[in-house]
Amino acid sequence: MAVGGSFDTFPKLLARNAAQFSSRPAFRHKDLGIWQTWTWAQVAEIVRAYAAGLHRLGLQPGDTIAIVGSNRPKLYWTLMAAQVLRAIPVPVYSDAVADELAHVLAHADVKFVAAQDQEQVDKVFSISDRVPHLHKVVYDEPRGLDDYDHDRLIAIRDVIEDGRAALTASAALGRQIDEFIRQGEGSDISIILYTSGTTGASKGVMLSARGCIDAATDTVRFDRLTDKDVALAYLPLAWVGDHYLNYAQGIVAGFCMACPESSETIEQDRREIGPTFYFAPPRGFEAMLTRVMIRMEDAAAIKRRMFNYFLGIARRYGEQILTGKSVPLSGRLLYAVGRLMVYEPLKNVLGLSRVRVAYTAGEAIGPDLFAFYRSIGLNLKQLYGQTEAFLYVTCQPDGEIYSDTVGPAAPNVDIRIAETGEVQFRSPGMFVGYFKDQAKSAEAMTSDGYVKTGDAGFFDEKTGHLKIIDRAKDVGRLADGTMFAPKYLENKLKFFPNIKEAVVYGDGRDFVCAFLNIDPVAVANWAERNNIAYGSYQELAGHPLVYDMVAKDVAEVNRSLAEEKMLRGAQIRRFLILHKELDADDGELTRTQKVRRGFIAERYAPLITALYDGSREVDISTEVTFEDGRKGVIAARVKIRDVPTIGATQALGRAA
Amino acid sequence: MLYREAGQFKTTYAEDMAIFPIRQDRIALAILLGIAFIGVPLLADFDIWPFGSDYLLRAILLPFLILALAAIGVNILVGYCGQITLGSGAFMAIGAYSAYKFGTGVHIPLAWLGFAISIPPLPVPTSILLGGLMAAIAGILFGIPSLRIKGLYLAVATLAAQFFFDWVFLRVPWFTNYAPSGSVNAPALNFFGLHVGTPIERYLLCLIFVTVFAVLAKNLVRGNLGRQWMAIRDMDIAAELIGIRPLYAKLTAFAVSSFIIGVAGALWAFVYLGSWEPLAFSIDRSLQLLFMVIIGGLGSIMGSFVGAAFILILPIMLNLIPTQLGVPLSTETITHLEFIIFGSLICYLLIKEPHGFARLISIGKEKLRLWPFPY
Amino acid sequence: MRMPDTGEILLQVEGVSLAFGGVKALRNVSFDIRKGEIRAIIGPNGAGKTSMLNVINGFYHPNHGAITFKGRTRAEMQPFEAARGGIARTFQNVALFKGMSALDNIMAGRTLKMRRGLLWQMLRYGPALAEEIEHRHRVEEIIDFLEIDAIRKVPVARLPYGLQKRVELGRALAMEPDLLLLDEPMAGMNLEEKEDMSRFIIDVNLHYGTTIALIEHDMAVVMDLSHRVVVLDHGVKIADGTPDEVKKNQGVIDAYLGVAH
Amino acid sequence: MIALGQVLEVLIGGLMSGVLYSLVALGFVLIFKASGVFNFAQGAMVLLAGLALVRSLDLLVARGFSPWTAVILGIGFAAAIMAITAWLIQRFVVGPLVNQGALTLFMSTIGVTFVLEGAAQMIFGSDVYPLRLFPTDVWLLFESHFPGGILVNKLDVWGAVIAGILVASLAIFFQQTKTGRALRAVADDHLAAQSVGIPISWIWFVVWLAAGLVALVAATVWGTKLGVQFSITFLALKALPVLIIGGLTSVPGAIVGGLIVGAGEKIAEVFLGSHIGGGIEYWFAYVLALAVLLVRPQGLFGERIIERI
Repeated sequence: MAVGGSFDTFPKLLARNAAQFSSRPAFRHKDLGIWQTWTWAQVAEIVRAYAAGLHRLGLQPGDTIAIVGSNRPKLYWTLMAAQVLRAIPVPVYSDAVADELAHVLAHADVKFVAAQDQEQVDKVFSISDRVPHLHKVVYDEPRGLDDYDHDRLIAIRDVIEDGRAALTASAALGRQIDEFIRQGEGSDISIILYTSGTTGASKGVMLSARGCIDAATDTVRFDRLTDKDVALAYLPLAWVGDHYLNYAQGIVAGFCMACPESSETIEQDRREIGPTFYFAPPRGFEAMLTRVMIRMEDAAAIKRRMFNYFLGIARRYGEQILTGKSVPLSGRLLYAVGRLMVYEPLKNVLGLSRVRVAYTAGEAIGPDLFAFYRSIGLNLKQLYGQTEAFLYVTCQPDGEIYSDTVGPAAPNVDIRIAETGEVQFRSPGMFVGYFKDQAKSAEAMTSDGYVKTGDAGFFDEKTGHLKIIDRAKDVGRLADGTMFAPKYLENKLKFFPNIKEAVVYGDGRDFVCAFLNIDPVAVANWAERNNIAYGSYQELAGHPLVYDMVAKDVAEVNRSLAEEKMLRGAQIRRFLILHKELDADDGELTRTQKVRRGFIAERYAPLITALYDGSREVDISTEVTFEDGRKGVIAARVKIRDVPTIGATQALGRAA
Repeated sequence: MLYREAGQFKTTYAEDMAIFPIRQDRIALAILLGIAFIGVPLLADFDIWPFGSDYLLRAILLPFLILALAAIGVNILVGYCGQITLGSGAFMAIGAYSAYKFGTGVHIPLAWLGFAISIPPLPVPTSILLGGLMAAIAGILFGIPSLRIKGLYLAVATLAAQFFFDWVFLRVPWFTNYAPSGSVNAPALNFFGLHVGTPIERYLLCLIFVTVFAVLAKNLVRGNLGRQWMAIRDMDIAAELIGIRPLYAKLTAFAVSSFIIGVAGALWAFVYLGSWEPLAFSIDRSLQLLFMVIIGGLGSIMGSFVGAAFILILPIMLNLIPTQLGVPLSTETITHLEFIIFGSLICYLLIKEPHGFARLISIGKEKLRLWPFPY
Repeated sequence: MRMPDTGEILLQVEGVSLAFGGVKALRNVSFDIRKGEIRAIIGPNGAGKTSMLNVINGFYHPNHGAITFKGRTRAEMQPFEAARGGIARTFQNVALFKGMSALDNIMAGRTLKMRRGLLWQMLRYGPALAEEIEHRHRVEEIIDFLEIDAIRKVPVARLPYGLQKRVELGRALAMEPDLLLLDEPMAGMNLEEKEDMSRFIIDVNLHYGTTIALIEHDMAVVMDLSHRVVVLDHGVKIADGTPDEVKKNQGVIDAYLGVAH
Repeated sequence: MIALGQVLEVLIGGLMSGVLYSLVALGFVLIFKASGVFNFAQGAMVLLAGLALVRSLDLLVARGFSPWTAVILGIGFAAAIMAITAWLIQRFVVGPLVNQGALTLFMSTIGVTFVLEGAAQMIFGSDVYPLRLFPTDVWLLFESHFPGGILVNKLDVWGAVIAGILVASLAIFFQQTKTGRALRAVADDHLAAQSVGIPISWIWFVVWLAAGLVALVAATVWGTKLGVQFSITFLALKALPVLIIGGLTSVPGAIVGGLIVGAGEKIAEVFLGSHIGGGIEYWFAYVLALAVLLVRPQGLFGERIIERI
């Protein structure tokens, strides 16, 4: 098995791969109708030539070179070539608007930009005045660039050609390049990744070569990745995920990075290439599942019944079979039939047949969603991490998979929970600091060298796995001091199909209450099945039977909370179902569909009061914006329900 | 459902343009060929069911193979190039009789020139191929009108070929070596020294011919020439405007098609019939071949096989099933029933599925590939 | 954009007249097309625009007049000869090969460039296969250029109209023509499709340096696409010049009055 | 040196039998004009009509009906059969295939041919059934002028007369009746038909019916000449070259074409066949048609086809 070992920079590893896996595929790219392929030997040669070319264009050690575009071999090679010259690559989100791009390029003070195509080149030129030291822009796809002035613009192809020619011309240059590689040290800044600026201006996270390689080495061992593996490189270049999962692990393990033809053809390309190592964020898997269900809707009745039957079988036995627990023979047989009839064909059309290891991360994943993929035999696991850690902090080992934990500490990572409940870690991959920002770097670290994740979490007693509950700053306390994690509760609630949105309150109050939105589709179906008549969403939302049903869900949440020492105290006492759907047009949600807790609290102040003064129901009238932009007022009498809480609700909370 | 295509990606155009780009298909084909080339002979050798008697070989497999070959020829002209023909029977006849002449020695007395052209009897393989060549030449001649006349009119032209050659082989004794009965016997089937006699040998011989020609034909139709043919078929004017020469495209189609039909004719006469009369290649044969192509699938090599199989097996079924059920039908009724079924099937397919069984099969395949999804 | 007026004359139409029976489609029309320019032929319905194109690529034979292409004045010629001479063409109502995939349609456009004979193709081995692959590669570049990768292997009959138009353009490009005739390339397209198509036409003209003559009804499109415009009305040329000149021309304005567009 | 008398005799005989070809050809033209369908099944329709007629006649006569009533009833019955056939064809084959390519339609009629042949023989039997509607003896004309005179079949004359009547009545039908005019409209374009206000399906039914009746008439004459039997279909096939020569869309063309073919093949048979071993009739018509095609693709009377893009 190939791992980092004594190699402390990517260029050195590349050289090793060229020797060790010379004829194995390193990159594939669906282009011109087929999967163009480059072996490690070829890539090494190209990158060497490319580096030579860039060197001749004046790229010096320590210079920064921005990389703007989607996953293309030539852009990955730009990373490598830059690292060969001990320059620092700075990938940027290809969908960044000119302004963000300008900020990053200016802050990183780039001398070079590698752009994918005309679109990106235009963007770069439009802001070039804000990037004083910008020297050259190299590009991949020539289309449409014919009549641009080429004194600052060069095709990557030509740079490589030029470098190749120069190398053959002078052996000296060759020796110089080799010297660069030899001089490279693990402490070199291998890359700067700008965190997408959800909170304030984005910060440039500096990662050291040694750190990247060690971290990657650990996880490559952990998941037993080899040069036989294939990954679909479709995640944003600028995201730590892509740089870790594909680039770093790819070079360390020597596996093949396959670049899709375009963002529209990812489905098709995934099916063709059949990756063995796959990552997607929860919403990715969710979208996939939704598409499956929608397409099955149109299937013949018998087929649908068959499909659902075997999914049932999978739910019953899939997980155990996947984790090698004992299963009754009948179950094994049924599951085997299911494999033939449904699971394998399904994975085949989704392009997941060959996946050995799949990861998801970034947000909490719904237990049902998670269970679905595992039950059809996809080894889907969760990991927790962040850019500052070079991705991995925890990850789930095979056989210890739970939808509500993110697993134990990854190899060589040590984690601790601060008094505040914040998760802190030290890891081989942890970042060197924020680029040109001592202050921020300092405050991201503890005095004893731990990184503050800013997430609140705790270790689950049963499994010993880490559970992330919320952003630390959002975690509040009840009046009695019990820890209260609104997002965590809201997620738990939202995992129930009947509940679309949830907003919970409790910070500084005596107990927890919740606003709920029912899922119109799911509940409407349910109403139909139980022939419950209703006129409007409002009526449906207020229906006593709906309340009963939702009350069960809430009680369920409380039950699960009761099992968690730290949150036991923060169970939901009362809830109400809002008479209208929370809506971004009314400012109740952000455009990214996140609930704006504070705003909603003000807007529905009477409801809050009612929740806490113990009244059974309350009248409210709210102004709403309709699709066509007209404003109107809807009035309603909203009922309030109490929910039983489980177990002792006092005292224990404080302990943590 | 049985397909596992994830991970079957193409890194070269050669792979991408392969006849069977999907691994599972290649496996299926390999099995099929295995059965045809090894399985059948073995079974037949040990007289294992269903090969206990020669019946299956002689009465079904042999004609199936040869007619499938002919159907491929017809399909190239009708299905791929869109030139209707009702004269394919005649071209089988040309193949058969030319092969016969070459096989038994050609002698053309040119008394008034004071000498005679005479060619000694040629070996059977050569004669068969020459038979095909003669058919090809005739095909080109009767194809020339297709440059001026289209569609239905052409059908009549080919009909002319049909009736003309029927007559020629019936009335010009030279072709039958002056056999008084008008019926002729094939020369002994010697192929490169070894004698082809037993049904199984005949079967293998035809199998080889069919396999080779099927591959060659497939190569043609998926190549540049094939695209020219289809272009002419789909929109001849546009085809001409992108530089396709109708003359070349159509005549090559006629030539290739007739060649294959001719060879099939020669095999039909030599290997299947042994001794025959012009009747064996009447207009009925032409229509039968046309039906095979329509039913099997216009513009599909595989379809030619399917069609041939269907048209051969249906009558047998019509004979068998009622007998099994205890209500045997008179041969007459069976023929009439055949007529009705074929006829209505043709109409049905033309209305519902103009690409015949082949399309139905490929639709089924697509469903399997997308399983469990409906589309 | 370079000034195409400097380019030498690629095609010269001199005093061409064409009649079907009594109907006079074209009356003594003369104009020229210069190398590397985009030349628009406009006019009200029934002005004889399409007939003009049909004459140029040899589908109709003019009763009078001469056509000089690449300095060779030609007598009657067959369409495929025109094609061989380097004239490609798309049609008002798409004329694709319905039974073939988008890829095969465009491959068919390479016919003139392919040399291997029947026997080689039959074996599909060595040179024949090499040739097929080489041309497939060229065609893939065109597919990439027109951004129709996703529908490469779809039978064209199943494609939406806009894409069919694109495939047809691809087929014409595959011929690597010196002169590309486009008959209402944007007919029946929505705004977005029109914008795409205009971009492609300009890119073709810039990237491959192909000379283009196009018929189009959408005046806006014509005016910003073309370098020079010739206006026909009832088979007679009533104006010829740059878009601006034509726009001002009184005759043109009159001709278009009352013509619904 | 061949006797002029012989020539005339052959010529007349040829022309007369040509009339019979014309009869079938008329059916083709009718259908082609109205629906653009090149009806391969015309021959089969003749067979069907003939069988229906002759069998019903035999039956009725056997039941002791008087010949005339029998004939009336028999013809009525046969006509009914043709009507049903026409309806079935329109409903299940031509109707669904509207707007399909000419080739598809053509091939579909080949299908129809087989169904009709199969069904007809299954229902009415497949032997040779003699039919006696017209006198089959001969006149000897101009005995004074030529040695042995010129021999003319009465039947042929009958045929000619009937053909004449038929053409006349068709002409009237096309010119005078609403449907007839609609038919001519349809021939030009199908939309026009709607504007005439007659449903296309009805028009096509009428066409096929007309063709069926023409077939019936042809059957009476041919049946009398050769007996009603399967081989009639092959004779009917000869109407194809007749059409090509005459032009697919022209009624007079069908007549003239028939005469040319009839006369031509007889003469060829007699004066050529003797040299190259007889049976020329078998193919002469087709080769002649082929020749005509090469010179004049649209036939002698057909309209010119102009291609457009």
